[in-house]
Amino acid sequence: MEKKFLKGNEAVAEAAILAGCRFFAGYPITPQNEIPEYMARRMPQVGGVFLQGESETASVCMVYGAAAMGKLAMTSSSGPGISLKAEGISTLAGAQLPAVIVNVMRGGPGLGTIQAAQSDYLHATKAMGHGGFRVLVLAPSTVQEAIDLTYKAFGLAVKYQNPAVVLMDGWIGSMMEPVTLPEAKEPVKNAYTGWGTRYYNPSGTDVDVVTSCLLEPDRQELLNIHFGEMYETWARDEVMAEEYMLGDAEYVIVAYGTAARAARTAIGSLREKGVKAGMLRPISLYPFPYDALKRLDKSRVRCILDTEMTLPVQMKDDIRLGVTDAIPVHSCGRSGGVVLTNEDIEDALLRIIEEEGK
Amino acid sequence: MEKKFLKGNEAVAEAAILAGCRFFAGYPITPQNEIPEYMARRMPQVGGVFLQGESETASVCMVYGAAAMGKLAMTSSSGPGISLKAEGISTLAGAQLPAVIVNVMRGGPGLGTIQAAQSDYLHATKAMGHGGFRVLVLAPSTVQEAIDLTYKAFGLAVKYQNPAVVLMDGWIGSMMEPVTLPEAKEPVKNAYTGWGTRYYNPSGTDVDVVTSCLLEPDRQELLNIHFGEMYETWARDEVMAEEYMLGDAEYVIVAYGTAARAARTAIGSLREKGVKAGMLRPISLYPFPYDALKRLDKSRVRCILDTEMTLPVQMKDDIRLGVTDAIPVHSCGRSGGVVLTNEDIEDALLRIIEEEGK
Amino acid sequence: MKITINAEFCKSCGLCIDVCKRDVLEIGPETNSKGYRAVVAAHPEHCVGCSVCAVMCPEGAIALKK
Amino acid sequence: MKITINAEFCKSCGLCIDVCKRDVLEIGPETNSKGYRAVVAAHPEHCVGCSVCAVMCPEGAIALKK
Amino acid sequence: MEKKITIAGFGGQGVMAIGQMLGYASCKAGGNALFLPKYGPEQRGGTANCTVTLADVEIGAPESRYVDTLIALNQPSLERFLGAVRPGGLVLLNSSLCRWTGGREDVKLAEIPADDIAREIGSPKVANIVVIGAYIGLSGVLTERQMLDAIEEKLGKRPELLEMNRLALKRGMESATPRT
Amino acid sequence: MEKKITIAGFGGQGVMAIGQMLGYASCKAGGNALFLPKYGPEQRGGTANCTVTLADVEIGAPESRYVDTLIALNQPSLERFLGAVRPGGLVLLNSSLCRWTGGREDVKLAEIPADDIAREIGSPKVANIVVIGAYIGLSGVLTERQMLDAIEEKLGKRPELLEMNRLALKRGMESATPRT
Amino acid sequence: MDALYERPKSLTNRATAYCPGCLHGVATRLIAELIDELDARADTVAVLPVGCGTLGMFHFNTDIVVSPHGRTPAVATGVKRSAPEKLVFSYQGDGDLAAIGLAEIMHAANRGENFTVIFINNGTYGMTGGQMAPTTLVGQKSTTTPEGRNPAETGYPMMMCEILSQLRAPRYIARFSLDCPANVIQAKKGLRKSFELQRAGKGFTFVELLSNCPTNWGLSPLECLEWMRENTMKAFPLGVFRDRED
Amino acid sequence: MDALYERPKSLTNRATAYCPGCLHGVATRLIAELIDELDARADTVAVLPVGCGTLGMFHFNTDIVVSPHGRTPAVATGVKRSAPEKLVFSYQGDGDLAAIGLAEIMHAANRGENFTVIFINNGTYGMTGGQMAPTTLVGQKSTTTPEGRNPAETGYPMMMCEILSQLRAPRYIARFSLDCPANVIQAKKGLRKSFELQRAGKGFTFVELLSNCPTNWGLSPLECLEWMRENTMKAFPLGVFRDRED
Ligand SMILES: Cc1ncc(C[n+]2csc(CCOP(=O)(O)OP(=O)(O)O)c2C)c(N)n1
Ligand SMILES: Cc1ncc(C[n+]2csc(CCOP(=O)(O)OP(=O)(O)O)c2C)c(N)n1
Ligand code: SF4
Ligand code: SF4
Ligand code: SF4
Ligand code: SF4
Ligand code: SF4
Ligand code: SF4
Ligand SMILES: [Mg+2]
Ligand SMILES: [Mg+2]
Repeated sequence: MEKKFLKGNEAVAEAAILAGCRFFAGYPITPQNEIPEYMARRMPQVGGVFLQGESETASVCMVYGAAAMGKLAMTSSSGPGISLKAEGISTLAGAQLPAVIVNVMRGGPGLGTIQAAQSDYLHATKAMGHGGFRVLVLAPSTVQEAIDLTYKAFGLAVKYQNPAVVLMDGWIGSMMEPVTLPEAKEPVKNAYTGWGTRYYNPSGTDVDVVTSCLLEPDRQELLNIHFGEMYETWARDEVMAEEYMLGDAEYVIVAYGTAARAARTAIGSLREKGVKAGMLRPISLYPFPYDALKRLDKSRVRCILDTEMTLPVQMKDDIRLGVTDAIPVHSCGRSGGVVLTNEDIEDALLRIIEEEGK
Repeated sequence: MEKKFLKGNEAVAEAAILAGCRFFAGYPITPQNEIPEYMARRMPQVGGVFLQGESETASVCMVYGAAAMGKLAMTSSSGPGISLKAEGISTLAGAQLPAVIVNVMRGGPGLGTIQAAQSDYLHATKAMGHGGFRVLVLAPSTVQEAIDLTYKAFGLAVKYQNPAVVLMDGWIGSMMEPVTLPEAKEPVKNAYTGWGTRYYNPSGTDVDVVTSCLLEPDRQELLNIHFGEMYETWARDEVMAEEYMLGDAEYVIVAYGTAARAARTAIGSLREKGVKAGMLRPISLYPFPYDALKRLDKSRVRCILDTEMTLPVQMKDDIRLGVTDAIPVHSCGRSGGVVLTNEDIEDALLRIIEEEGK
Repeated sequence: MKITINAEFCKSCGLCIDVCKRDVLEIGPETNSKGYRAVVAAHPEHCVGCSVCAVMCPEGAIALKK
Repeated sequence: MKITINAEFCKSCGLCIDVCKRDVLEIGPETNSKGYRAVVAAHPEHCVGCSVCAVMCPEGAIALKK
Repeated sequence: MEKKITIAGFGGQGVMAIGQMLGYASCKAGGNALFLPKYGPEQRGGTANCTVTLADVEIGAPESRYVDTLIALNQPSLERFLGAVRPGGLVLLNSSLCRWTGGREDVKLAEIPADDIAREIGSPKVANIVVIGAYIGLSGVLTERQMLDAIEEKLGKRPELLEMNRLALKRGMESATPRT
Repeated sequence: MEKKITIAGFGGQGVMAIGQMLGYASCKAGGNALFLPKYGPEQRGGTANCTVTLADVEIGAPESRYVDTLIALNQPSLERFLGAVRPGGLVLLNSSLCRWTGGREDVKLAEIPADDIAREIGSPKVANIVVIGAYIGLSGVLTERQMLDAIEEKLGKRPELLEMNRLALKRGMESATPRT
Repeated sequence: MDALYERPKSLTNRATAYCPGCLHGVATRLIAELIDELDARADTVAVLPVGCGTLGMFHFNTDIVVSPHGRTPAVATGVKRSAPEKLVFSYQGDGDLAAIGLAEIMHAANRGENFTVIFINNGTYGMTGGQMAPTTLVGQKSTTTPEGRNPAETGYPMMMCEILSQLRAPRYIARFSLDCPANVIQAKKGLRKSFELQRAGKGFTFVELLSNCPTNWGLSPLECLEWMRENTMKAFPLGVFRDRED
Repeated sequence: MDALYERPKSLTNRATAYCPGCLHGVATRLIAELIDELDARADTVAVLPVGCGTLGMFHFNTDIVVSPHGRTPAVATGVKRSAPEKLVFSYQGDGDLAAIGLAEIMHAANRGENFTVIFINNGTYGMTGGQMAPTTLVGQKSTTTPEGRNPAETGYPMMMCEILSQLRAPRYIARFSLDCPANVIQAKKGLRKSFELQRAGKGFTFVELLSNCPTNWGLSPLECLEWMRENTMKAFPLGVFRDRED
């Protein structure tokens, strides 16, 4: 089959539709505008709903309403807009509704810059909003993977009745690559029974109460315990990572998304220079592949290079948790939309090796 | 001097005014309503501005405007409202403006419950919004400390030209205790020169540009590098923690805020039973007192009990980073506004000791 | 005409008493489980079934039959 | 009457040319550093100083002296 | 010394005022105190309760599984909180509105017909002062003088009011009948 | 094989179209490709640039410090990106709008008067196709046929258009004059 | 015997969670009566706000979706566009609708979303304890306007029916009062009209109900009704502001 | 020689960052001229939005505060209340003001904040590449209404002057067009009036300027002006909507 040459943002939108998504609400923001624009054209063709909300806040709440009605729904934005969705995402999680949120990251904080960056790692993996909930976070590094992970995100969201996030940077959103599209799923209307129903239905009739507001601490605690157990299930069942040339690696680059592509090129050139470099590429950022890090041979691996398109780097503590300081963790980053090149990474690693030598 | 018997929320508001705060904008939400209500009465008396914003989003932006004009400004809210301030807080940080944000925590996620909880640890310490910025986070455990830390937060915010957060739970907000108030500072108008000025003032005149929008990646990167350095300074100079009966402790409870009070009571009763328990109480949650954990005698301390008013617990990874898994870390929490009692903590520790024995 | 008041729902707000032009209703002597002294039909015989008491009751506590 | 156009500011949008009733202005031959062919006063002698060109110029590129 | 007291009743019975007043009196007398109101989403109706800790040491947990004293102003509160009284602790009942139905043999019980006494005195509003009187009389945690100082300062010094409160406090102190 | 080409010029010169078309042709020909447009906050004006990687292997970094080829459509672009061409790399100039002013001895230089040729052909719009022709002619990365397939599919098959593009591509392939 | 008045089946079988004498109860009951009358209990989705209206979770015996504060019309948009066959209403207080959620209500109205908004105007933030709402009257005291609302500082009460009437899409906009049986009966007619228009796919319908808050006004339920007549109803004229096909 | 027209000192010395022929440039220039004329350069704070108006950072030679998207009036409220002696204006696009920031503009207006709002209505989201704005005309194409705005789906253009005129506090509300010199001169008069009223402490003033977006309309600058006259100006009548002391 001939491959299509697609732009990341449009590919993500099409992948959502193929996964059965029939409701999209969003608000313009660079560098993800092609997602709502594609949806505006495409949703009417497949009998779905496209809405340009009056804001990000409204958009995520439209998605909340659609998800409550059993629709596979999605919203997308970038940094500032994702911040504005915080309460809504927390509400989706609290009400146990599936939905997919795409964050096409740019440079921050605040308005920052509109160029590609990986500035929202901590936000996505630790706390997209108040209340201590978590979301599944998937980080593609190619347009093909953006398609595959978006497609998968819907499955995970439904499986766990929880929002899932596709976290990619502006480059993946705007670049074009040859891709193959997955098969179209029948859009089904999923049936959810709100956790609230267990409590607010004293008449014992057939109604469904979708709410993140449980009012009673005891009820909320039960739900939160359930969440904790679910997160543990994720850590067991849903971790995804790629190991690249790790077999004999003495220097391990940890990088995700676009940064991992630059790392891959750097590794090629480092190996040519005789440096045994390899890479661990987290694909699921939450749950994080701690185990892959734990498995690293501490007697062989001399150091880890946390490589990110953001400064200060954000993934380092997670890496340190994985290796429990048995391997030194260095970092290499560019920030604010400045391009992180393979040469930056190569230079950083060579500098570390030189320091080591002293 | 006779002590005053004050409610935490009102005490925080008065402490802000004593620190020189002359601008408050907020929006009602339980359990922090006494803060805006107190400000509504008190600000006019001291020539300051009280505004009830049309929303949390607007309120934090009013604070942003006031801070840009050199006013010491504050806003307060609880979980859902703090989520809505995410973009504004990120903007304050990006524009390098000082401001104090009080989060009087309740049970989450979503609307959750309105009872006291510690559900926003990760949100406050890792990512209050997009873009990879950090805020100073101070966590009082008594009404007196709520006063002292609020007072201090203004100083830190000005010193670092960065937002500072007072993170307390609904109990501290609503409880009354005897307190002594600090001395009133003269409200000065601080002068800030926006980072933007360096770039957007090609005419070389006398204007000030306050913006989080640097547009150019190179400029943004310089700012982000500055931020990274500043966070390192915090880690060196601004860590606060209390060590309680740690001298001979074999069991170390790590707890902050109200949970630490319950822990203190539990320790008393555990010690009566011959269990050598002690506590490390982080007062600054960001920067986190990793060093105090590193200093723990690994040959003596048998385990750590992370104790929080939230589930799943949120501080555990920070504790693990401190002890690099050389000491096992257990957890004990209640959630959703359910009361965490000293007995809960005592039981949890005794159970762990029993398990150890087996 | 039969008027019944659900004593467990009644919050003793008095709105029904105020609108009843026939003085059928009054605050009763008993405290319900929530601590409210529920309204009772003290003079059911005066009731003309005009329904305005039920229209105003925030609790839907009043039922009327003819 | 002296009309000057800041060629570096001009973006060749043509709004000034459109409003000038005296045909004073036209797109000039030179490309400025941003790639725009700046407007020039081809017939300054026709200019009556009515200023409407300056009023419409989004760049504030036009200055007029009498 | 550290005493935890839970006070519970209907909203509007002055539950919070009792707790706050006890805490305030302790603070004013140079002691330590912590007053912790509980709040729910409904503005009115249902039960209200608070916990106050009176101490001469640093106060740890604002709330524990067990309290030293339960002051129950109505029946549902008694039923809800009885289990929280530590063995040997005190249950103080407002016998005007609620009655002892047993269930615990290991606690001290005292009854005070607070509403009746208040009505007798001529002001149903001072029922909570009667309860305070009963509590300090039984526990000895605060003196009548210390309590009165606090009440005066909070409720103002209008002579009629003051007299009424003084009387209520006194009657409360005298009238609590320990049982069992 | 992996080639990185940066294309830069004014907005409106078809910079993106060149990059996209090269990528698309490579993809259509069964190869790999990555097209990376750069975007700025200003909608129009200033310079536009993109990087396209053509390869027959998996593509790593979308953007590197050095590229194999710079296609400069105007003077500021040449000045801005000249330093990014790797030693031995190619600089392809649109000599209708920009001229070589030296500064690098270690690169291959080729000039193509793309706008002049396009005007000659009769359609100033096909200047970018002329540039594509020049690039594939010089680099040999794609054949004329492969390129034409892609252009046909993207630009539609209206005969006049097609003929114009075919001619532009051909003239581009023939007219690039390597220098130095 | 024939039932003259019966408790509606679309209410759950419990006392409300509202305070005594609160007209939220009357509004809730009216809605439930109508759902019964339209035989729509199984096909109704109540979109509840944050505010005392949240307590509707305990009351409506229908499907319920609880919105984040103020986003009620956005949630209802998602609900109705995903399930056009349902009878959808949003139920909002004045803090929810006219303060934090002002953009959402205006845009839902402007899009002409085909659901019904029921707006409980009690001039205060009831659930959070009586802060100033956008509809608080000039001079009215609240916990955040301790000296009474001063227009020089905080402006004037926002007239939502009047404002929404500036938009072209809405189909029906009206204001009623719940202060007395006659007005309650009128209100129910307006609600019925809204539901019927919605069922006919006619678009956005909006019913404002002047209400009270005995707890935070610090008045008895009866005093509240008096106060409404003398103050609220003078500031907020009753009437139908929009009733036409465009 | 006497200067008939000079570039204002309140503009920085560079070309704008706007696209060729964009009337943002005219609006920006007018404001700068007025600041010069009022001799207020050192006492002015420009509160800029997110949108092409953000580029004003490059243009205004005055103090500047850049707001998060849509919160411009909230930021201006904080600015003006903290520095009442400054001349404060907020500069907002239609996405910023009428979509995401609708609650903020309405509430600043309702509070009667003493600053001036300059509203650039170009019927599109310029900076993000031409999506539908609340003011996009019926039938007008945008990247998110590829078939043209369909009122059944997305409603009608929002008339901000008309809506704001429903509020009592605003002092001055007017709409002008920047399509031709005569209208530009009128617009400047309205702006001057607003600034003067602000200086006199009279409260909220609002000037809407009908503008264009050659880049995203896909028209030449001149075609844009024609289009404005035939479409925008018919949908949005020019005029003064409020000019009275209350
Ligand atoms: C984002 C957010 N902000 C604030 C709150 C707190 N809050 C709960 S109810 C409410 C307002 C209630 O007022 P209104 O909408 O008028 O409803 P009422 O209770 O008066 O019926 C507020 C501000 C919240 N839950 N979430
Ligand atoms: C919170 C947030 N949402 C979205 C954006 C993206 N954004 C930038 S400008 C803009 C709108 C521009 O439209 P308008 O306000 O009409 O201004 P114009 O550019 O047309 O002058 C948007 C949505 C953003 N920066 N922040
Ligand atoms: S139905 Fe009429 S007469 Fe009968 S009790 Fe009710 S109000 Fe009174
Ligand atoms: S109106 Fe209803 S709740 Fe109120 S007193 Fe009458 S029956 Fe009771
Ligand atoms: S001043 Fe008038 S006449 Fe002179 S160039 Fe300008 S528009 Fe033409
Ligand atoms: S109006 Fe100004 S920018 Fe446009 S062409 Fe004329 S001088 Fe140039
Ligand atoms: S707080 Fe006010 S609005 Fe809420 S239920 Fe009570 S009386 Fe009604
Ligand atoms: S994008 Fe449109 S509004 Fe923005 S500067 Fe360009 S023409 Fe003007
Ligand atoms: Mg209200
Ligand atoms: Mg616009």
